[in-house]
This record gives sequence, structure tokens and C-alpha cells, in this order.
Amino acid sequence: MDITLSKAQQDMAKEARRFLKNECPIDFISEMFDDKKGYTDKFWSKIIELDWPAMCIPEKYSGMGMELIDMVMVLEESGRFMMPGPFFSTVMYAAETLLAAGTEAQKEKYLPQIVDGKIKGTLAVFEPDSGADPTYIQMEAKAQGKDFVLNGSKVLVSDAHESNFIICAARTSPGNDPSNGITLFMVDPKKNGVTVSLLPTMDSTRKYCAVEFKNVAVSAGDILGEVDKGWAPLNRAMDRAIAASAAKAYIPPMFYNVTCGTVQVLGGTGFVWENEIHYYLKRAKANEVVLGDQDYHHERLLKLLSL
Amino acid sequence: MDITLSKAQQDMAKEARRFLKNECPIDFISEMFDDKKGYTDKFWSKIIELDWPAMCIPEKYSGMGMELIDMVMVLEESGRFMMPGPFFSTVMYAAETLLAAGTEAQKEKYLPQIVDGKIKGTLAVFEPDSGADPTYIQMEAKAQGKDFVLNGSKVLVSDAHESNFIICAARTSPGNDPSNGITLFMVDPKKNGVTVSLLPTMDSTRKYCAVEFKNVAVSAGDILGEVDKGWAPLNRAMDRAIAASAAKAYIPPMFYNVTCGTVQVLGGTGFVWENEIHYYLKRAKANEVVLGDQDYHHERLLKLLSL
Amino acid sequence: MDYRLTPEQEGFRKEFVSWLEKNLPEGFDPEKPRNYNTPEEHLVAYKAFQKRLSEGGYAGMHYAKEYGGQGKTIIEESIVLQTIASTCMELRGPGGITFGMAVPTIHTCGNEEQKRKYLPRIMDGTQLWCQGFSEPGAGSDVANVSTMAIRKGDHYVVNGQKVWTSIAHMADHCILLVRTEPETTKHRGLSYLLLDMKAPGVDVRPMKQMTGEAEFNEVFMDNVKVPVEDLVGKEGDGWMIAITTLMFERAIGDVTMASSYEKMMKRYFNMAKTAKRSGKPVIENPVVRQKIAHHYIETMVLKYHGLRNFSKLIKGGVPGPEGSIGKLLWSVPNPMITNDAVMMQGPLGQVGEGSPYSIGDGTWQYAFLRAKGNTIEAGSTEIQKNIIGERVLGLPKDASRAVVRK
Amino acid sequence: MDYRLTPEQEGFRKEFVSWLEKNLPEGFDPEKPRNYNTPEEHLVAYKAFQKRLSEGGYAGMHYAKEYGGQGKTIIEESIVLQTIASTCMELRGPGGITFGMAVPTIHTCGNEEQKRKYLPRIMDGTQLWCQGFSEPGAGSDVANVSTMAIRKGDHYVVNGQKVWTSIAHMADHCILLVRTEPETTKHRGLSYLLLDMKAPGVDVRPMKQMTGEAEFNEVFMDNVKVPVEDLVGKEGDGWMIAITTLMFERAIGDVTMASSYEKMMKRYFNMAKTAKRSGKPVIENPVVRQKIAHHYIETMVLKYHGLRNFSKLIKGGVPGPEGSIGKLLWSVPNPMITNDAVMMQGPLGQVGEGSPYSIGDGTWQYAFLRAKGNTIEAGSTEIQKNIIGERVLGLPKDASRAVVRK
Repeated sequence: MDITLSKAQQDMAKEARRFLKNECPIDFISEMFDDKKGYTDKFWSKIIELDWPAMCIPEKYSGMGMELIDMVMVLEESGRFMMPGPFFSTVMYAAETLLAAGTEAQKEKYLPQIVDGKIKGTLAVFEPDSGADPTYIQMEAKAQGKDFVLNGSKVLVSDAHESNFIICAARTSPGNDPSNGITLFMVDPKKNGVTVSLLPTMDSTRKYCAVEFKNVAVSAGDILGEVDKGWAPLNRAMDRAIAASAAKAYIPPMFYNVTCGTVQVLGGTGFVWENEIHYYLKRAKANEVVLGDQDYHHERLLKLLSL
Repeated sequence: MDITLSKAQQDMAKEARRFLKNECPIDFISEMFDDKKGYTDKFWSKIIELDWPAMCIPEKYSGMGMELIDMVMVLEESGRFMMPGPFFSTVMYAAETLLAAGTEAQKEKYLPQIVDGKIKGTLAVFEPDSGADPTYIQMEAKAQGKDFVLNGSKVLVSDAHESNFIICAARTSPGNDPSNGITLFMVDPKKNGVTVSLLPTMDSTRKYCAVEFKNVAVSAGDILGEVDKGWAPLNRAMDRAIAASAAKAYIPPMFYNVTCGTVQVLGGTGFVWENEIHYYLKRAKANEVVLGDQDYHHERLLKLLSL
Repeated sequence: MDYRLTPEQEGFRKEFVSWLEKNLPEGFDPEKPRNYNTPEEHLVAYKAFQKRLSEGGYAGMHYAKEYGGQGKTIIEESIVLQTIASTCMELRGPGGITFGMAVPTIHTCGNEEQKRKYLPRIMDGTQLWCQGFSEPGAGSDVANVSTMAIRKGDHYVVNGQKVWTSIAHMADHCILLVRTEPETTKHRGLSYLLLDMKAPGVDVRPMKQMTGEAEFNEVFMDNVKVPVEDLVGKEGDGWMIAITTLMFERAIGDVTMASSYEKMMKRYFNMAKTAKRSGKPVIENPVVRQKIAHHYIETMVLKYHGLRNFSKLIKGGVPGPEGSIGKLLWSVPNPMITNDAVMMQGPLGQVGEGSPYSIGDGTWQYAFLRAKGNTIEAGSTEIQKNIIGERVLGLPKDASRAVVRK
Repeated sequence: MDYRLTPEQEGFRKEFVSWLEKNLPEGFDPEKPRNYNTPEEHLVAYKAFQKRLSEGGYAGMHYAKEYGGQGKTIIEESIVLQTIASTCMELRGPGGITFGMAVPTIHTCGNEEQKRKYLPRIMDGTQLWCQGFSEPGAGSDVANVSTMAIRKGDHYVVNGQKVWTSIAHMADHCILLVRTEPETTKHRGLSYLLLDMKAPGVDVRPMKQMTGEAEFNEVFMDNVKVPVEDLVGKEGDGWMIAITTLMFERAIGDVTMASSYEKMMKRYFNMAKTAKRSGKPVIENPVVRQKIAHHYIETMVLKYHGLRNFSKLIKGGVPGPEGSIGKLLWSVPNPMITNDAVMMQGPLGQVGEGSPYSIGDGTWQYAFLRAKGNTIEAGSTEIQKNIIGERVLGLPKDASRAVVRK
């Protein structure tokens, strides 16, 4: 039993920190906060050079096949420096969902391109009526022969404005049970009927979009996994991204409280735009909601404990 | 508009404080904490001499017909000194319920005796399965002709061991709706089938009992108010005792927090029996529960606001 | 003890309510949390509304007519302020410091010339005032004043810098705390000046705050001349004047604040009926209901605390440092209230002004961020607790401050 | 990073679990939160169980055989302790200070004679130890020692008073912090003695606590003779010895504490299924569910924090003042956990031991009241935060303490 980090892991974290300290000074974060794209191609190409997207993708899809704990080394540092860009949405949302739900053909088609940095993707779960409950998915996907037609809206979709594909969770059988009736669709945002619009969110260190679907036809080949059985792999992918409900319930509110305490300790200085703490505060508040809030994860945890 | 206290009210408070400071030193409170009766006849007779039970009872029942705000002057001081004895149960629970629900004959029979200090009474609401929700009343009162037979248990009944009558809320029509089916019964605790037992409660500055009813027959003349319509007057009487749900939800947890903070500031000294703070802490914790807890009163408040 | 207005007072209230209905600016929507998008628009609306109030006989109810007031009592004033707070607080917004601080300071401590010169022009909306107490590096300790004012003949020459000066970029005048005796420290040697913000050498630089707006400013003063006629009280009286008027302000401020919180609660309830979680209005969620009820009670506590202090004021008592309690009663809950508002909205809680997905067009997001300043501005929570500890409860001064002050 | 035990370690764990099943005292019910009603019964059971552990080869796993240990590693020790904590912690209860403080102190800082003299008799359950650090009027500042020990020939003569001395009324010996140099203050001039509680002049007076029990004592020492052989280290080393061993204790303590909290959580869940509100089990109440989940997560945080510190210890690192974090992670939540337990029970939350109406026969009521000491004992929350601030984060000392210490 040893729950300390290995030397290699510590080195990985050090390297990431060194890189991000140089590349993500607060001026860059501040500039990207106001920028609509939210990152620069130059910065993105450096991420690709470092092979970060490849880390947890299996070797047979041109990835490096590393452990999630290795990726955590990078993610921790990316949080520390409020790293901008579609890295988390592409690698932790889209690639993980592809890995959990996709067919071999889908994985072979998309994952190597993610490794190379050629494409970016994201995941669309929340709807305007969901609140912070990611299980509430009512967007309609109506069967038309083997294909489906999507209608509805998704909100707080990370980096959809820069994505080459959106994995969209929609309801193919009526009801409220997430474990039955939800299907995952690969959607090209350039398709007819898809409208992506950037949302004016408090946290703009990352970008969030609304995505509207109006009679969007998706062919059977773009269904990820089985029809009606999309929740299990989606849930697994989200879990990998958030480690566990316990952590998701506990840490984001803690982070938010720390930022509030910091503002108070700094006094007026902490309240002005010039001081970087407000970026952290806004990011912390967004973290509390993405992938489900504390209330949701408390309930989820108790259900996992059969309570 | 003037929400300050009148001179007479301030004098009333001063007088009460002077009396209780003399009569309720901490040694007396501590002794009564361990005592099964919970007060002394000598102390009780002084309360009667001061005419405190008479204050809010109308003049036609030999009372003084004062305002509730005058009584508040006395009650505030009784809390300050953790006054022992069945004053609150007799005057604020029993007499107020009698006034709200009783027939003229019942009021004439009981109230003058309460004024004189000849009898004491209490109110039995909570049941073992109620939790802190006073609306959950399922104890059975079965009609037998014009009379009723009571079966069931009541818990946390203040001072029942010293009471000459217990006003017991029981269900005369099935269901969960408190506004329909609850009837108030005047029960003599010496009656066959009634068992009163002192509960070993954390707060023993006041005494609480369990009262068990086994085939207790109550005649129609001992019904307070109308059959099935007991909740409205009971609710009114409890409201008068607790001022309002807002106050009941807000202040007892605050009092409890203050006692916890005091223990922490005192350190080890605050943790020993010798220091009086633990009596306050225990009383505060009991206050949070009696007449419904914060959760209950929050819900009740929202319902009053039509939310 | 009586919470009710007398029939006369109630009559006055109704009369004002009906006057207000007819005299709101064209297009002003009381249900809309923000009618003005730029500070400039907002200022114009404030001045016009104040002028109308003055013409209608509702400006400065408890001040004498020669000062632009109405010669009535503070009860009428509080009726006017509460009514405004619960209907169109936004119109009064920019005047908070003018009426809460500048007016009582000048009225209580100013001389007859100053009162006649300034008060009528405030009452009729001509002048907007700001307040220059805080300085860089002073933390929340108002007595830490470095700005110097040296008397030269018939004027003072002022040099120094103020920070956190709300609305200085729009204000005409400023109540300014300065040091007139070099070599003094802390509260000794301070004086109180009335500064014309258009005087040469005054430089105002807005500070953008975390909401994205610039409500506060830095004010730089470089050899600014202030005529000696604009000294309030005597040289060296500055500290006492600042403290006394701050206390007077609080008592009426809490009552007004409570009225605007009551209005906010109505919007809160409506928002909780609109926002959804798992497809259902969040008002139906038992966990959220507990929070909503708690916050509603907090506004009641503020209200009755305010009414009690206000009753004392009417009876002629000078409000004491208990006013610090009132500051805590609104500033500590508000960050929680607005946080819960944003959280109730779930993912949409992130969405601000200008999006069809926003619940309340960004109002709650602005309120949430703005609330982060509540426990810092107007005397931080820590300062208020020190005041309560030392001056209400009579506790010894806290040791660390005792040291720093040596 | 690997949370799992090796197959050998897992084998050892299983072996101990099955040994434990066979070796629990007759009639001992692991599901019952309290099997012993008097401290005396409890002591007898502890000593017998420790003897059995020793005979079975499970006492002091990581200590050498010549000291009564088993010559294994701290991993086996932690497996034993965690298994005990999650099944029969009550049996180990009285030995907390003996094994958490006295044993590591003697083992790390004692000389060979002291180790051979005392450790085997602790391991086999013969001796129970207590700890005499705190003194009246010292607050939570352990260095504030006034008890004097003056050397006279081959012994020290000890005079003074200790407070908050747990189980002193049952203990055979005491690790005692004394001042051997008059005229010194604070941590200088302190020494560390091993006191025989039966020595003439030692007077133990129990202090009743708010739970109604007397777990703590005052210990008065009036010309008590302690042989010089019972000085640990050198004269003047007392403070460093106290600090070092306190740190060693924490790392293994948090892991053990987490195990007993996990056990408590199981009882918590069961209680929430039993207790009713509005006729339904409170576990179904959404508001209560949020609290239960939160408390469960808190025990997970304690566990992983403990495991991480423990991993460091295994790797040979000396645990640092980060141990203060572990203290906060159990002592701050526990008052909330037990408060919510009592509140969940509604009116029955008031009812303690000995009533058929009590839910858990008074266990939760005792736990609720006892928890009020958690944030005070073993270094108060405030002291721990100062340690974290000054020694983990490197913040300057807080000014008020800097003053008091002058």
C-alpha cells in the first residue's frame, strides 16, 4: 500500500507546471477571458506538441495508454493556472465518452485525430430545464427508419463553438429514467439545423455554449453505442472526468469558499478586476455546476451506497 | 409607530429579573436538573404569589387580561435564568389551548384554578414516529357512542408527571391532513390506562415525559372544541407560544450556536459540569425540537407565504 | 410597542404612493431590476427624479424648508424612503452617499452658510456627492489618513489619494477626510472638507470591479485648493464628525435596506418558480425551500432590527455603535442569498445579461458578484465585529490591533 | 500510487480478523456501541484484551521483541489497529494515550533501560498510562508549564498541578512534562519524567464533564519523588520530546480514527433508517439525505488524508505539523455529525440511555455531548490553525500571541 505519487508522476506534474507557468501568465488568462475563441492556435499547438491529448488514449488509437492518475498530474496544474482552451472538453469529455461508448470504427476514426490535435469535440448533456441534474435529459430524438431526427436545446456545452463534433445525449424512448431511453449521437455542428451560440457566462476563463437542434438528421452510423442505452457509458465517462461523486460534491464548494475567503482577506483589493482572484472565483462557481452540483452528487453517492 | 418597550413593560422585565436572580441561582438550577420533580412547591407558590399565571388569562376567568407582550417580559427572564417548573406548560401550552379551543364551561372550570395555582396542565402532541413534525398525529381515538377510547403514545410531553390534566391531540378520522381528523381531549393522568413516565432527557432543566394511553375512555364533555377540528385551535395556541414560525426557525438554532461558541471560547472550562454553560446548551438543543424544528417551521412559513 | 403607522402617517403614505405612480419617469418599469444600462443614463434619471421629488414636496422630509426640505419629521422621511426602496430603488441608487452621508454631515456639523449653500442644491437634484475616506494601504481602517491639507491664507492645499470612492466619476462634490496637522497619526489631526470635484488638480480614475463595472474610483489630488469656508467644524474635528454622522446614517439606512431586500425576496420567489431542476420548478425542491425560507427570515430580522433602531431614533436617542449589527444583518446574508439564487438556476446560473437563456437577464449574476463586496465595503465584517466587541460589549481591544497601533 | 494491500499483507489481515473473531471477550457485542457501563469494568476488559493480543502475537507489531513487540513493520501495526477500530474499538479505548503517546515517547526518546522496563509491561496489558501536559490557566498552550521538578540527589521532587488528565484515576503511570529549571519560561527548561501514579503525594481528583461522566482529572503533586532513572532524555529536552512524539502519533492515529468513523457511519445509516419523521424513516427525507452524504464524504476525506500521511511515514518521512490537518478533519465534523444525529431523531433526540424510547440507548446523546470537547481537546482548533498557519504555510506568528509571549 502506497498512496504517495511516484517519481515519474511528480516529474510529470513539475513539467506541466513549468510549461503552464510560462505559457499561461495571468495576462494571457485575462486576454482569453475577453476573447470569443477563448484560446490561441499557437497555445493549442503547444499542447499537442506535449502530447497531452494522447496520454490516456490507448496505443492502438495512436495514444500513449497511460493511467488516469498521470493525466491528473496535468489536470491539476491546468486548474492551477486556469489553462484556457478546449483541452478538457475534447480529451476528458469527448474522447472518454468515445472510449466508453463508441464502436471500434468510431474510435479508429476519431481518436487518432484527437491525438494529432486535428479535431476537437465536446459533450452536450444539460438542458434548460435540467437544473444541475445531468440525468434529466428530455431532448427528443425521433426515429425515422434507422436514422434519427433531433430537436431541442442543450446549454452549458463546453467549447462547442470550437468543436468539430458534439456528442449529444438525447431521449429516444420517453420517460424519466436515465438508464433507459437515452442515446448518444455524434453530431457535426456544421450540419443543417444546428446552431451554436456562445453564452455570456460569469466564468469566461472557459467558454460555454448553447446548442440548438432543429430537425437535425443523424444517421445510424453516428450513434455511439446502443440505442436507449447511452446513459451507462456517459455516466462512466463523466465519472472518470470527475473521479467520483464524493469528490465532486465536496471539492468545488470548498474551492469556491476558498476564493470567497481570499477576497475577504484581500479586502477591496480582492474585489477589483485587476486582481486575479475573481477569475478563480468565477471558475469555482462554474465548477460547482458542471457535471452536476453538490445536491445531485450527494444523492448519487447515497444511491451508490444503497441508501 | 414605536416598537420600543413601554416603561411598564420594562419595569415588568426588571421586576422578573430581580425575582429570578434571587430565586433561581445556578445551584438551584443544578439541583433541579437532578431532581425528578424538577421544581419545589415553595418556588411554585412564589410564582403564584406574583400572579404570573394570571397575566394573560381574561378577567372573567379571574385573570388579569394582559397582552402577550407583557408575558414576553416574564418569559424572556425565565429563559435567562432557566427557570424550572411547569409554568410554561401550564400557562402557555395548557391555558392557551383551553382559551383557543375550550367551551365556556371548560374555561370556567379550569382557568380560575390555573390562576390560583391549584392545578397544572400540559399538552401532548409529539408521537414516537412524528420526528420534529407536530402535524403528524396518528394516535387513535375511537368513537364509542358519544365517548372516545384513546390508544397510543405521546413523547416529550412537558411536565406531565406534575400535571393535573393533559390536553391530548389524537386522530378521530383517518388520514394525514392535520386540519381534518384531529381532536383535543382533556385527560386526567390518574385515569385507568394512562401511564406517565419521566424521560431521561439531555435537557433536564425542564422535565419531559412519555405518556402511554391504553384503552383510556374519555367522555364527550372532555373534548376541547369540535371533534375532528382540533388542529386549528391547537396550532393557534402553539403559535402564540412560539410567536411565529420565523422566530421558531431562526432563534433556537442561533441560541444553540451561541452556547457551542461559548464552550469553545471557554475551552476545557466550558466542557465541565461545574460550568453552567452546559445547562444552556442542553436547553438550547431541546428548544430546537419542541413545537417543531427549523425544517418544519421553514416549510410552514413558505406555506403561509403561499409558496 | 406598536408596529403600525398612525392614521395620519398611513394617509401620508398612501398619498405618496399615488403621487409616485404618476411621477415615475416615462418607460420606467418597477418590476425590471435594471432600467439603465450606463452610469450616465442612471445619473440623469436620478437627478430628474430627485428634482421631481423636490417639486412634489417629498425631498428631505425632515429637513427645514430653508435647506430645501419639507419641515416634517423623520417618520415621513422613512415612509418616503421605504416606499421608494420597495418600488423604484434604482432611481434613488446614485444618491445613497449624498443622502446617507453628505446631507447628515453637513446638516449636523456644518455651519449655517454651508447648509444654505449646499443642502437645497442636493435636495433638488442639482448636486451629487461622493465620499473620500479610504486610502490605499489603509485597509478598512478609516482613520489611516495620509492625504494632507495645508492651510495657505484663505484656502487649503490638498495633496494625496483616496480609493474605493463610489461614483466619484459622476459626483459634483466630495466629503473629504484630510490630515491638517502634519506629524499626527490616526484619528488625531484630521479635518473634514467639502471638495469641489471640478477643482483643478482632482483626477478621478475608475477601478473596474469583478462584476465588470466601475463603480469605485481612485481619486488623486495634486495641489487642489479648497476654500477655508468649506471646512466643516473646526480643524481637528474631522474624526468625530465622520463617526457621528456615520452612526446617524445607519438607523434610517437599515429600514430602507430592509424594504429593498423585501422587494428582492419577491423577485427571489418568482425566480424560484421559473427556474427548473429535473424539469420541475425549484420552488418545489425541499432542499432549496429550506434555504429560501431561511433567507426570507433573514430579511425579517433586518427589518425588525431596523425598526427597533429607528424607534429609538424617533424617541430622540442618538443611534450608537449597535448600527454595526445592522451592517452585518444585510451584508453577511446577501452573499449567501445571491449565491443560492445562482445555484438554484443550475447551469443557467452561469448565464448573464444578454442571453435568452438567462433567468432574469443577468440580474442575479450581477447581484452575486456585487455581493462579494458587501462584507468589505462600508466597514468590513471584521471591523464591524471589532466595533461591536469593543464599543457595544465593552470587550478589551484585540491585542494584535493594539500592537499595530503603537 | 496504490491503495491496496500486498497479498502477504492481505493474508495477515485475514488471519488477524479470524483470530479476533475467536478472541473477543465472552459476551462482547461488536454491534453494541457500549458494552461496559463503568470505567472500572472497561479497564478490566482493556487489560485482559491487551494481554490476549500480546499472547496472540498482535501487540505492538512494529516494536522489537525485547520490548514486548512483534518485530514486524508499521503496516502490520496499522492493519491490526484499523481492524480493531472497525470492530471492537471500545476494547482498545482506555489504551489510546498509552499507545498513542507513552509508547512512542519511551520508544523514540527513552534509554534502553526504560524501554526494557516499561514497554513489555504495556504491551501485555499490565500497565495503563496517562499524560500530564496541560496545566490550569495555561489555556491550550502546552508549553505553559509551572509544575516544578527539583533534583535532590537520586530523585526529583515534583510539585504542581495538571488538568484535563484523561483516565488518570485508573492509570498506573504518567508521562509528565515538568520544569526543571526555575526562572525559565515557555518551552525552555522543560523536562520529561515517567511518573508512578501510586507514588506518595499524587492526588487524583476526577472532573465531571457535561456528559455526566468523569473522563478527565486534576492531578495534584505534593513533594512527589521521581527517581532520576525516570527522566527521559536529558534535562531541558522536555519540549522537543513532547512535540516529536505528538507528531509521530498523529499519522497512525488518523488512519485508526477513520476506521472508527467508518464504523460510526454504518450505525448512522442504520439509525437514519430507524428514526422516523412524519411517520417515514428519516433516510427518505431529502434535506436529511444531503447532510448524511456530506458527513460520509467527510469520513472519506479523513481516511484518504490519513492514508497519505501514513504512506509518507512508511517511506521513512517524519510526519510534520501537517498532522494538525488530521486533527481538524475529525474534530471539526464530529460535532456536526452527532448534532445532525440527534436532530434527525426529532423529539426522541432528547432521550438518553435507559428509556425504551431512546434510539440507540443514549449512544447518540452521549456522542453529541462528548463531541463538544473535540475542538478543545488534544490541541484546540485555534491552536491547530495556528500551527498550520505558522509551521505549514510559513505565515508570520499572530500578533496577539506574539505580545502575550513577551
